[in-house]
Amino acid sequence: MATSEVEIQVAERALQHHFADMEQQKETSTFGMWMFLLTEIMFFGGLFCAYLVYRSSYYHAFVEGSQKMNIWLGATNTAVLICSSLTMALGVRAAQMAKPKLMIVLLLITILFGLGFLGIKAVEYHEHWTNHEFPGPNFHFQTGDPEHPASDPQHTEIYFSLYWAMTGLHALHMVIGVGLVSWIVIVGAMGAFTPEYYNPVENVGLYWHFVDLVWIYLFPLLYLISHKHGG
Amino acid sequence: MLKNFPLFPERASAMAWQVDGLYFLLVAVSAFFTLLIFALILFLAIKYRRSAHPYPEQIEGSLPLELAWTLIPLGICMVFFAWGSLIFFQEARPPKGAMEVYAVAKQWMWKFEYEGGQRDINQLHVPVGRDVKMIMSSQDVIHSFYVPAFRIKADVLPGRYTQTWFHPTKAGTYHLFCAEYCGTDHSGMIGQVIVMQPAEYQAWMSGGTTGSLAENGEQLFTQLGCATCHRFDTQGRGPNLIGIFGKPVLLDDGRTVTADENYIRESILIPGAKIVSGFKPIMPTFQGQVSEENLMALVAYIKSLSQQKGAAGNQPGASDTSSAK
Amino acid sequence: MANHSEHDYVGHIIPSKIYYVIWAILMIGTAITVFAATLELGIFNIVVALLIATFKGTLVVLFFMHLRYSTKLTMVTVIASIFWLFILFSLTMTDYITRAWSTYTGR
Amino acid sequence: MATAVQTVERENYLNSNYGIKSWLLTTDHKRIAILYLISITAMFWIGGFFAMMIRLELLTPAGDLVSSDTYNKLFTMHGIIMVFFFLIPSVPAVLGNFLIPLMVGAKDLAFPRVNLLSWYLYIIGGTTALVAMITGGVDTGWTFYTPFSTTYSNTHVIGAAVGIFITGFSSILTGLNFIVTIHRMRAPGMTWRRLPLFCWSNYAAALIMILGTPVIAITLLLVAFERAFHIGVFNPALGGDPLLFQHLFWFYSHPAVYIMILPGMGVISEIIACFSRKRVFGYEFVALASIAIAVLGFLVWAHHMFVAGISVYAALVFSLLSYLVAIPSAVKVFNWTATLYKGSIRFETPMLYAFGFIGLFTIGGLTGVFLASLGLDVHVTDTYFVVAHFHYVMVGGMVMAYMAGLHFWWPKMTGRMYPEGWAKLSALLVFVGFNTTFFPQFILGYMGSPRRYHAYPPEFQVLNVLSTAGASILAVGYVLPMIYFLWSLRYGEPAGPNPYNAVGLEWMTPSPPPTHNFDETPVVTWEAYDYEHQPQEEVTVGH
Repeated sequence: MATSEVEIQVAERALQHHFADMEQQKETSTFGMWMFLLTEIMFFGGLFCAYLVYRSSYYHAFVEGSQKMNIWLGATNTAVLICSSLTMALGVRAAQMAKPKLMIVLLLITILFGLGFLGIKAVEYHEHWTNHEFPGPNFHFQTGDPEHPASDPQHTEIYFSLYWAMTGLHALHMVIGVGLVSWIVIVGAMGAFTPEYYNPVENVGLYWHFVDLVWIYLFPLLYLISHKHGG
Repeated sequence: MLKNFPLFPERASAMAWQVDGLYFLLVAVSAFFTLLIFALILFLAIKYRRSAHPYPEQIEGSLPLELAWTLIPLGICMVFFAWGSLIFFQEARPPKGAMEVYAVAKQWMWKFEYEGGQRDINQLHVPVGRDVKMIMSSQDVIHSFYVPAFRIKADVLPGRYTQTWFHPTKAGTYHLFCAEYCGTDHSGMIGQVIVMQPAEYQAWMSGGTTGSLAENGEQLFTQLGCATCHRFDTQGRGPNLIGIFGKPVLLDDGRTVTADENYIRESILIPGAKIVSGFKPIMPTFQGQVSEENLMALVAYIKSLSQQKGAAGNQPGASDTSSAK
Repeated sequence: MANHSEHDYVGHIIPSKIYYVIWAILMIGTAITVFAATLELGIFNIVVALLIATFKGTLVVLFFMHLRYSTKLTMVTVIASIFWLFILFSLTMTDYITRAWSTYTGR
Repeated sequence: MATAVQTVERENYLNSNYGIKSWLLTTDHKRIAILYLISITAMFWIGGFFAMMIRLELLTPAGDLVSSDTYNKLFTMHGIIMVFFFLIPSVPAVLGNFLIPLMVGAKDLAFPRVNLLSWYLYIIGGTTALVAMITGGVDTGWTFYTPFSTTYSNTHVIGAAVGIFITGFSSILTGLNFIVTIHRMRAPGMTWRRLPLFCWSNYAAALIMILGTPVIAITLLLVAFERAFHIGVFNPALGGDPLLFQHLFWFYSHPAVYIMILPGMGVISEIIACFSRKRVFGYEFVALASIAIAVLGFLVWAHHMFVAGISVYAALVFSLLSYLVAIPSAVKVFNWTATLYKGSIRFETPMLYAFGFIGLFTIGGLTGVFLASLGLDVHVTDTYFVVAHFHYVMVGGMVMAYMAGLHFWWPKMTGRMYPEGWAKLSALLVFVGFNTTFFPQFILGYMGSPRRYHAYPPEFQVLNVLSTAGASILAVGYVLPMIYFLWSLRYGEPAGPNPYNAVGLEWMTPSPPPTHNFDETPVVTWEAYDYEHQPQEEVTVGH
């Protein structure tokens, strides 16, 4: 592979003193990122465990809560995230192939998708908030069907606690993700990355896909529990 | 309490000897291994001290030895596991026909209610030689019912019942401790378990009460309007409660649960959580309207409905086959 | 791994076509998930939803996150995360599933 | 010979730069280790002060020295400080940070800046927790059991929880750094089978850090949210299950005791090998036992909950698994003992501490078997028996190992020897004081004395007085090293690169090591603990 002198210089600058060569540095950084994601999985895992326990014990309450979710907004958001993952993956590929401009364009689109996701989420949050579906003293749950009053509002409140905690934590990760991608765009525009040194792009990409992955599970678990009857 | 320098609390229940037996064996085995290790270290360290043994011999390890000290401790452990579990299962399963005492724990006191309707605070009176089953709940935080002389302990949780049991063998007064940290006056949440001779106990029990626990429950059952739906025939809008206690109940989502104390409690407080198959979720919640004590009275009443049925089944001529199906 | 030589520190470049194909499958998967939720499958609703989610997640991890082209160590990391989640869920549930058994059955 | 090298003071990590910024912005793992050493020592004394207050209060049966609220805060803060801010970071963050790169022959940890970040997180978390304590304290017990912590306590629970949450990330990042370093930064020839056991055990502890810590982080976050917004995930009054909190809490906090003890075991392996001048008996088994403990340690958490109201069948499963985790610990003890066989044993201070560790850890471990046994656990759980058991493992085990390691590597870290006579005295004081403090508590526990009691029935007084007397001896045993270590910084004998004539890469570089650890990347051609080919030591050190 032909590398220009500038690239070699950039690569030398990018090699930290305690690594023997670029290969060791790259593999180390990628492995470190995966380790971090392992931690993240366990972090969400605690919440998923709580979800599992309560859902298995209070299925009715969870069904009633889940029926308050806007499936179409949720499904749209899933699609938005999947699209953002595609542009992210293509962005990393552009970095690998020494196409910094293409990378920046793709990452900017990724940011737009990310912001779009957060916007839609905000609309949903607003709806739940005004419907008193935020847990706490103001929580007031109605099924909206006088035939079937809420059977177990207490545990529906727990459903909503978990809903807010899980999606809120996820949204926080999205915000951090948007920040990280913006950072990559800025640093990338200054010419920091080469096919030899693009670990930060790769790692931010891994993070972004991981956040997408969490949502892929959150969507069916929170939005699609059951839609057959009113409780 | 024992004088001088006691190493064990008194043994005042049938369980105490069993627990102590396991304890003695464990102490013996532990002492053996501790002394073995101490002696080996001392012996080897002195024998192979630098001045006596200046040139070490390199030894890589030994598979037979490794296997030996993996498998032998494992075998010993399995013995303790089996024995400990046997004792635990006895502790966890109250025998049939035990007298029942209801306990409510709150910061920082114990309240007891007997089947006869008598009440006690921080004192638990029980007769020698009867099985006693404790059904316990907390009004606030987690507490723990601990009687060292009986070698039993069970956490008392808010929002549900936990249970334990004992069989006192020796009259006397014993410590009752709260063993789960519960706030400011945790160390003051202590009481006494007073074990009495049966005759004495009868005399103590005959003190004036307004009615047994189940009778109080029956009154509440009427007052709260439970009886309008839970009729004792098949016409009610709610399930007939006669004979349900301790039996499996089929729910509308296909699951089966046992109608134990916790199920009855939950059905009163959160009726929508588990709906009996064939009924509609129309029962209002009684959360915040019934105190822990009244809940226990209601539970005792619903239990008594099943005991009457069972008693009837034992009479000659009366067939109990319908409920056995 | 397959095309990853030891001294090639330029990561494996995946043809962009693969990314588009994966993207399409993920989008279709999402549509199927929503559709399946409207069916009445009883307990299988959740099973179907989780199976699809797991299928989608696997694709994301294998291709978008390049696991298919990564070292064995990375694969072990992913397997470890699933294993520990399994420990957390299953051992917690041993308590919740069997809690109601203890009091009256078998006495 | 040692002094000859030291006459010309060569540049090392300590004297390369003296500015305060050069410390606070350092990415050198050795300097970060020193930063940790200073901060956790401060935490140790704060936690120790609380412990002394507790012991003084318990001299008499009545609660007369402090009020019951104060007492509750004392044992809570003792627990929080000692567990989260001393024991968990002690060996990994100080000795591990300093030694792992040296032992594997690397210039630094894999992520030096992350390493510095984790120290700052520790400081921020520690400060948050300390502020919560100074402004009013916490009284939930270090276990934060709900619904007491979420609803009934009116102390600074959120502050303490947030402090632990932040420190948790410090722990996660340290663990991550260790794992990546051991996987990716080993010098040529340093294969897994040549890796020092200290690295193996820190690797195992790091696994627990990254897999367990996130779960307690999210759990404590939920507790803080419950308090702040009156949400009821763990509050039974609002439909939650307090046992779920206990499950999630112990999912981390039980393995956390292995975070505390595993690195200590690594220290002991190094020391036993060095002072017996032998390869550790059954090296592979000791290494694998570390990993086995780390994995099995995740399967046993509910043995803290046998009487808490969990299913009896679940209790059965957890009891069985708890016995299994005892086995690898036993394997280690037997292997250490067997290492002495036909060795050439020297009784220097680190070795004395190591002997103390093996003895006390054996007792601590065996009493753990009592607690794993269901029928017996019902009686002794939540009593002083448990207190004694975990202090035998944590103080008798871990703190002993930490002191052993600190003595062993002190010359490496500072270039100076500690005064051997005083050090032996303190080792003896710690051993005697510790046993006098905690052995009576086993009896106290079986007698039925519940833990966390401010006032207790008078028949328990004799044992409590004994315990307090022992604690005073123990305190002297800890104050002494503090003094002579500081003394040795200026007046200690220069140590030379390898004062114990030990084997290992860390001993092949000067003491204190240069900033880049090794002048040339070492190439390892020998097995771990290759004492066979190490020249006899009469050549090097004479006291």
